[in-house]
Amino acid sequence: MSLRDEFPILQRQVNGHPLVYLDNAATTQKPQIVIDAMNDYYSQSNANVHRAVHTLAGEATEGYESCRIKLKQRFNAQRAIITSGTTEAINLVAHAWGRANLSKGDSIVLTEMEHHSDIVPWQMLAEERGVEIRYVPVTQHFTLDMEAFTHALDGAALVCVVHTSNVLGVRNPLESIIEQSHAAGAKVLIDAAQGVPHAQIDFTAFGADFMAFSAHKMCGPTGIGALLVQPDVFEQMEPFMGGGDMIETVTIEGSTYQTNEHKFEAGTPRIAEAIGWTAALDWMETFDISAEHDRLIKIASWVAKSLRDLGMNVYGRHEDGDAAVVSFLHPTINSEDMAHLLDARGFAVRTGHHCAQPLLHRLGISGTVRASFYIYNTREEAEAFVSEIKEIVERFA
Amino acid sequence: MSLRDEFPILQRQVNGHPLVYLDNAATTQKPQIVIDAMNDYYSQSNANVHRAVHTLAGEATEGYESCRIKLKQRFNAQRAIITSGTTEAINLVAHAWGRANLSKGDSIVLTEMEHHSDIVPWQMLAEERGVEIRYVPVTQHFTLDMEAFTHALDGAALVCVVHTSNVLGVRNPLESIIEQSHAAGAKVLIDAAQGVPHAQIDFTAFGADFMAFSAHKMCGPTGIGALLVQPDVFEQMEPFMGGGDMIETVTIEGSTYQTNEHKFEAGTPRIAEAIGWTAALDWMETFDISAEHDRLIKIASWVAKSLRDLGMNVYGRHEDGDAAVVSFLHPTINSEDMAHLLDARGFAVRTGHHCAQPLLHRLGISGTVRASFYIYNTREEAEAFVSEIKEIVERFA
Amino acid sequence: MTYPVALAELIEEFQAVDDKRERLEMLFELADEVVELPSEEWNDDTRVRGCQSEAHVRIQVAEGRIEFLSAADARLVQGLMGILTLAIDGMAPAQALLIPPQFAEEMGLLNTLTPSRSNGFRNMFDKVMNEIRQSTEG
Amino acid sequence: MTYPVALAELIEEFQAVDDKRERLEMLFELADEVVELPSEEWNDDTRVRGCQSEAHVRIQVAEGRIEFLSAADARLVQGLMGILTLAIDGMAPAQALLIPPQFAEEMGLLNTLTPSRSNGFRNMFDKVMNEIRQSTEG
Ligand SMILES: Cc1ncc(COP(=O)(O)O)c(C=O)c1O
Ligand SMILES: Cc1ncc(COP(=O)(O)O)c(C=O)c1O
Repeated sequence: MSLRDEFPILQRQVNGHPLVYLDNAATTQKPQIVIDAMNDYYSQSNANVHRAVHTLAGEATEGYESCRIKLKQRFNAQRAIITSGTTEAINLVAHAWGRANLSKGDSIVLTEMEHHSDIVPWQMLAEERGVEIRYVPVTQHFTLDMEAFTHALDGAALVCVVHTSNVLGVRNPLESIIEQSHAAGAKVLIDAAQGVPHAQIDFTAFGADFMAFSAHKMCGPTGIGALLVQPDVFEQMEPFMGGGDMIETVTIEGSTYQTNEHKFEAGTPRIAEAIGWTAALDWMETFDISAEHDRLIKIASWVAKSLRDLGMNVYGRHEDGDAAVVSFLHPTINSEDMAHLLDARGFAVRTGHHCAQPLLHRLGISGTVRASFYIYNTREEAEAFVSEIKEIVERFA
Repeated sequence: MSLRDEFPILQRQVNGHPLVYLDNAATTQKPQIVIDAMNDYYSQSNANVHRAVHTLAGEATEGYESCRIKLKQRFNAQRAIITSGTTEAINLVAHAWGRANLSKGDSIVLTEMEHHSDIVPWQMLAEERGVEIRYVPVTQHFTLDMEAFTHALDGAALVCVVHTSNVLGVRNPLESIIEQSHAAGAKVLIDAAQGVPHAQIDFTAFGADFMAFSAHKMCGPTGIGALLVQPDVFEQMEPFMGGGDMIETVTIEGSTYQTNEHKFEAGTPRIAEAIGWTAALDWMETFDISAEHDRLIKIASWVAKSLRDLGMNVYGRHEDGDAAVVSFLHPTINSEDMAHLLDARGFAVRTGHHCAQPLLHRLGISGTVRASFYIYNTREEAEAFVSEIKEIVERFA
Repeated sequence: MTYPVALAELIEEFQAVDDKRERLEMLFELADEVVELPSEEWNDDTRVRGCQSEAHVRIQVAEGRIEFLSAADARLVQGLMGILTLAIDGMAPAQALLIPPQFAEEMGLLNTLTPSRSNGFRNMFDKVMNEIRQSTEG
Repeated sequence: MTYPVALAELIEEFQAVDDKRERLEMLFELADEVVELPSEEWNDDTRVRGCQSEAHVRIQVAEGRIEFLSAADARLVQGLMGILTLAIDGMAPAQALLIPPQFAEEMGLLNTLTPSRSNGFRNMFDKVMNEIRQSTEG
């Protein structure tokens, strides 16, 4: 059985054509084994977790907690908080760590390359607490201005940076960013939503203080993600949301909290989702992610070159280490029209601002067409995609 | 096909005995049609929602938004914010409405009957903003002290009250609470986690300002719930979490927000979960919930009486309108031992504080054994349960 | 409720076509029917909210007849505007107000289009009808 | 690593039983092996964390032999304490430290019990072993 056969949706036709799914930076597809894991949970073991004695509750708790164990193993992390996704994970840092540790006079370094999910929580914190935000600009080579970064670091308390841009596919020089930030006394949060699907990261060796990502971008279900935290920083975090099992005791005078990850997981957790994600993480170990990554970036780089040859503006550099994301615009064909014409032939791409308006503003555009590739995409699909674009350009430009 | 046959898990054996699932106040089981809906989504239509042009994204968006439409229809509500559950919904009110509208000198009325999820968020707000919290006591008849409530209401800005206690099954006199609160100028939040599974509530006629509940307690999936809000109060809410599609524009100077529910749904939403919940809500219309409710409370009341006859202390009154929840303690058999002995024969019950420590404190106990019934439970199961307890008491007391 | 003749014909034409690409091409051609709103008038008053890209509309009523001016970035949106132009331009306001909003669904366009696009179309339709209503009241 | 004889026998006995109810009854009986920790000593120092109900343990070493005192609300927990009593009470500290923690799993008790209960047991085991270690160092 080929890898593609494991994904039921890839057998689907769209508008009378085989689906060519190139919207992977938005969300990835799920292999049957992940769908089955959630199915089995709901059909066999569904129960609420923690503090219960009966057999189903035991199975459900074990299933839920095995996701945490798996995350800690795969990423070599000591603390893994389960959230509803990257966005909640970053908001959690802003509330649980930010509000407890930052105040007027402190500053946070962001970059113009950030996704809204790594901008808006900080703008809210800044407004509430009078914290200053500094934005590192993006150069015309689609990379961070590292001189400006060094400059911005002066006296900063926290650096928040995207591992890999969801618009450009560019992977940032994280090793150097983390090293410089720590040397300057700043904590580092990595938005790894686009990084983790393409690389197996050793969180402890990597050295960042926080790392956020989502299951749905790595073959897992919707509604779940994680925040990895280094143990010393974990101790500096105050509770965020209250309720359910995050407490040790509750009295009408006040409450005391758990000391492990449960402290940040208020309410009935995402049980089925955790079980699905565990299956996805297990499944991802059945192939060589770094070889796949190499294959995909080669495809992306070929697509980028082909589109340039067809007269497109392409945003990104598509070097080794970057993600297989190709953002482009035709000089005259409107991007929404382009996406509809592609959809008519079964190609799924995304248009719009990709939740990265400051980056697009810097690039002087308001949106792109974005094709993003993942492990089940083939060279043949990429070729079909380029020919379809060629035909569209010939006919509609 | 009987209703029970629609639930695959009910065919299961536990420790060599047919499963008798009596932990429904913690979470309910899922009919096949709900499991299938999520399956179909992942196998046929999985994509990220909003702002996209391609066919799958269209189907996913329609699926996600149809959950909101369904919620608005079923509960006759104008605003339905999709959250990860009751707990997040209440925290959302504490942050988005509480922090924007309450400050030192204001007070919030809670009751001793609240679940931790409706206590801890308010304690956190109180500590941060110097807001006062007043607790309405529970009487020895397991009801709210309504005289104390009237007294506590004086000058209060917000009243938060549980629709139906998850420990006692007691339904509170909400009509009178809402009326009195509004007359006193206070907003009202109803924690309907245990109410909504047992009754079809008309939110607009009901008149509360906020109502929170979880899908997983009404045959829907984990990881999703909702907050219903009246339109005037909705306009008083500031954003809670930032990122993703909750914005209208983001610039490095600041952001503007959406004006509809998306404003409070940061990040990739719970797409599969919303589709599963929609299926559950549709499915719940295939039977008469109020007739089921009547049947169940009769069963619960019979169980309560039988357990009292066996020498148990039973906490609750089991009147019409109450939920079919029976909390009890044996004078000498430890509740954890009891639950293990029951589990050995296939009966799933819950022990512990049920996330309602202040209520248990008032009752002078630290936990109960709780059996809670739902639509698929039968009179025969209840009888088997009582005989099993009888045997346990005879053997181990 | 019946459709104006031009619209009824269009609905039939679209219904006859299965292929999305063909339907898009038909829609693109209808962009030519648009009476262009000058770019000086692309402002917040004329903007249609909920569209992915820029879309602007304005109604004026002269001698009891509707003039419908519109403009958009995407040819697809221009095509939708073209349909609306064929449907209401030159019509009496009272008559235009009778047009049911479901016609885009009947044309199979709300299947072709995605919900966000359909919402955009619905917003455009509502905005146009509102302005017509105001013009008859004012 | 081998188990002390008393423990090895218990493991075998439990392994022979399939029915959860029977295993629970065997476990309940082992509660009788507990050397009771007086209730005055139920305090934060002796508390085992992560148990659903109260559980307390204390180790003292006299003349090179471990004395294991314990107490709990639930008979089930008392049973687990009874097993540990049989395993280590009267043993030399150095020898006790060799007991691998997996024995509860091998007895099929971690299947009978739920994760929260198993964690409670693991916490109890770790606390006891820690105190033994300290007593040999002190
Ligand atoms: C009365 C009540 N409120 C709130 C909750 C919390 O719901 P969730 O854990 O789904 O957020 C529960 C569920 O345990 C409940 O019974
Ligand atoms: C770089 C980046 N950060 C954050 C996010 C937000 O992830 P989620 O929507 O799963 O919370 C995304 C996904 O769109 C992303 O690409």
